Amino acid sequence: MYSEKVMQHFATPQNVGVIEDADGVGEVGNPVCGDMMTFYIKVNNGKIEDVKYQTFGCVAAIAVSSQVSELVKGKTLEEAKSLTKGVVAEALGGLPKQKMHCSNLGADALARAIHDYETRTHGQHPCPHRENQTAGCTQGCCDTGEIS
Amino acid sequence: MNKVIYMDNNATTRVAPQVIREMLPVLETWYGNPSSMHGFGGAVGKRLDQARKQVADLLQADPGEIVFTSGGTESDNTAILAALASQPHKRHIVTTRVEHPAVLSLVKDLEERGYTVTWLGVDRKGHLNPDAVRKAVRKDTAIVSVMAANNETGVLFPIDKIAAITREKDVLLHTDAVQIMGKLPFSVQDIPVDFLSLSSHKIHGPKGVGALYVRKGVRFKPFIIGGHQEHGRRAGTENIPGIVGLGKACQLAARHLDEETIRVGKLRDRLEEGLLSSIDHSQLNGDQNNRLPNTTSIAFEFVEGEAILLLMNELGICASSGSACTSGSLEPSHVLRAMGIPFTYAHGSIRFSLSRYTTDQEVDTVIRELPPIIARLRELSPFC
Amino acid sequence: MNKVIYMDNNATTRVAPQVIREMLPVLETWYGNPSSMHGFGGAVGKRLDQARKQVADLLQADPGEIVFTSGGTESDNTAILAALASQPHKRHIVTTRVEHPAVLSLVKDLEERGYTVTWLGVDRKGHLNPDAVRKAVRKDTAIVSVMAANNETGVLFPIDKIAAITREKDVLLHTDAVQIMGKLPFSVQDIPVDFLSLSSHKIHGPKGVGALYVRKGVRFKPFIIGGHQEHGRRAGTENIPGIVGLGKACQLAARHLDEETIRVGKLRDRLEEGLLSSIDHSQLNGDQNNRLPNTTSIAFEFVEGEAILLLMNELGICASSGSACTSGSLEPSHVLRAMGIPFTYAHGSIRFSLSRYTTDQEVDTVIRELPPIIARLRELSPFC
Ligand SMILES: Cc1ncc(COP(=O)(O)O)c(C=O)c1O
Ligand SMILES: Cc1ncc(COP(=O)(O)O)c(C=O)c1O
Ligand code: FES
Ligand code: FES
Repeated sequence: MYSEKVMQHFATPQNVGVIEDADGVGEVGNPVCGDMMTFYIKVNNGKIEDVKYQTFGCVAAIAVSSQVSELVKGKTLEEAKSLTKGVVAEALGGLPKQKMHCSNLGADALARAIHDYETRTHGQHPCPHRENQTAGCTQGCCDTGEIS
Repeated sequence: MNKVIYMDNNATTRVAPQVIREMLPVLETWYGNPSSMHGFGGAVGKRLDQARKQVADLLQADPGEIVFTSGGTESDNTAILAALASQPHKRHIVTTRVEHPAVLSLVKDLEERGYTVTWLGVDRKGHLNPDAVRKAVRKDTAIVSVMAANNETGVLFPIDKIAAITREKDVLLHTDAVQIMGKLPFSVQDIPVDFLSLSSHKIHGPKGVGALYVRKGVRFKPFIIGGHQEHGRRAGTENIPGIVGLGKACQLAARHLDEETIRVGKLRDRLEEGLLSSIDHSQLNGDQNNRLPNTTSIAFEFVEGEAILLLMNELGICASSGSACTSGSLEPSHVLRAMGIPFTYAHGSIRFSLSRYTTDQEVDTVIRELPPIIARLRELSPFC
Repeated sequence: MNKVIYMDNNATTRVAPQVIREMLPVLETWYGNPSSMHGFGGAVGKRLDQARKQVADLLQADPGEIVFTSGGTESDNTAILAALASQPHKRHIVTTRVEHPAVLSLVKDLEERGYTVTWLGVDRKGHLNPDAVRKAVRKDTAIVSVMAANNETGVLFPIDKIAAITREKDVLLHTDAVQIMGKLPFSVQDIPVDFLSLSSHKIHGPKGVGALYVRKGVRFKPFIIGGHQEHGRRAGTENIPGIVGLGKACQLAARHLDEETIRVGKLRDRLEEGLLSSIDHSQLNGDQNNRLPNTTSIAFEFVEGEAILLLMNELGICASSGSACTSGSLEPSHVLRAMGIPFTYAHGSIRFSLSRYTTDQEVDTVIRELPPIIARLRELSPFC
């Protein structure tokens, strides 16, 4: 059912854990299946210097979090922001159809961690969905906690 | 694949060697059609009769009350649809929220097609209160369908009490007895159900065959329509090797019942105690008493069932989360949800289901191997 | 029982030894449930995929278009009911008077339940005129169900022409291809049917398993409802040994097709000529051309089929009168009646159906033994 790459990440997940003094923390829960994922990032010079995560989820979710952590470690925030679920799934050698949503979990949790970092450092972060920095998010993502 | 420790016997079982031995002659040599006029077909008909008697004997039924089907699902579908077709003016169904999909999905479909359904719930221990059946039954109730034992938790339902109620109220009663067969005795003389479903591959028989008990005198309408097989109650050339295998499996089930119930029950208890005592934040799903002797469903908090299964799989240990046919779907088991198990527990639930082939050593291995698996996964978990 | 001369292959066939060889590992060792999460179940899933491909290959279909069932009857029921369920506003069915009971009885039942049916007849040679289909199809026709080859006479129906008509009129077409499979080529690429039924035990596979081809894009509704097996199109734990056997049988059928069609066809012709030439007042039922290579239905005037069968049976010769599943009933075959065969002939009709296991010697024996049997019975007959 799962690709070799998925099984490899699942068997030996990379970068597991918590960063106590993280610069950004992002948590997502999956309403479909009830699974949870938390990402921690340490940022230095606009780059993700360190990344860790915890996952309460299926095999795909565990592999996705491990894969995401590998993909973004050492990357700039801009590079990390462009990470999509498609890229994650592809890096994993594909995911079963009914598990594609699990790859959202990884990209979303990371996006939230970056969002958290930006909110902390700039107060008002440069949201792509805002007309200007005083208007609300047109997507409603910050207000509802959903990042699309 | 290395040696397998198979603890997924509620999903399907190993076919008993004696069963295969019985099937081979009808596969290899006696391939005739029992409906044929010639003696070569007739010889096959005798084997069909014998299997019917073997199935009937396990239930203390009359051979004429046994209809062979393609499995538990077809039996379930047939019973419910027959009850509806033979009483077209009655459009109310009573069933539970924890039935197998073979009943659950069918009844949901019927609900969409305009039938009224009363869905009975269970309590935190998985028990069904028979009084709920009494309250639910109406003048226009066509059938009450309640399983004898739940496939995920092993919890038993009070079919005897429910049968007394449906008798009194003159309503048809179907029981999905797929999981109780071969694990605990069930006699249709003691418990007057009108329909009873069983499945061969759950009792060390081959897959793709089952039976439906239809009490004598109960009106019936066939589900699969065509030729006159099964006395006009189920069309299609009979699955002779499967039926012969099922017959033998029933005979063996009756023989092994006492001895295995006790031995398997002890093994299951040892497994359960071993795991619950060595793994923190674990709990039993469902009542500890009043359940099948071979089944235990244990919830490991903070971890996810699929991940546990795959790590166990690497050690050759086979078990399941939820029922086999819903695994692959994302939602936690409808049975555990109906019991009100919180989701952090429901997600990490594993069902171990043993059989007469399970050994002491296998239980030892699982007790030894599971704690480090859970610990490893908990390291990943944001809840810990 | 002594040596059997089996000429009843349209009723059921000998299971090929290669098929049994393929089934044994999944009976004995690989008993897992393909829906399970563990690798032990997954290994079984691979065999299921392989069998699906083997069946698809025989039809030149895509594996995703194959749904496994419990046999030809279930496939027939499923196709027709799926077409009706997915087009609830269309309440007209077109079929023939000479279908197998798996279609005939179902459609009669549907007629009683309020559907309108156009019953197409055949001519004296058993032929169906495709123009009759064109005339019968209406705006509210949900499905046309026409068999590819008749089980009693072997006569072929012009499915290619009918498919052209149903395509043009945008009506669903089902064909019961149970008898044509393995005897003549049939490609769903050449003949665009929407549903096609086949049965394992007619092509040297095991009993109790079959398949339904459902063309990609055709709307479908499952007949047996429950778990998610068969991509949600047929619930119930899969009959793995049966399916694996059917897969192998399809592979062998494709391999043997050319060679056996010719050899078996010649044997059949020799048998037919031998009997017709040595027995007075005998005639062929159905067209001599345009039929299956293995089947001959011969009417012996003034005698009764059952009596012939029983005397043949004493010599170990197996054949049939009518179809297997209507034997035991007293009426002469509905197929021969629909063809307008006079009753003195219809009653004395015997179907010989050969297979790739039929030998020259067996044909010789039947040619030698049958004339005295007929003579003996005619001595008793008031008509002679
Ligand atoms: C309680 C129960 N009912 C019905 C079924 C369906 O039986 P089958 O798989 O033979 O269709 C099962 C098992 O799958 C079951 O556990
Ligand atoms: C033409 C035809 N259709 C359907 C069937 C039914 O198939 P099964 O016996 O596998 O249900 C048969 C044989 O019995 C047949 O000859
Ligand atoms: S199923 Fe929930 S994260 Fe994969
Ligand atoms: S992403 Fe932050 S406001 Fe829209």
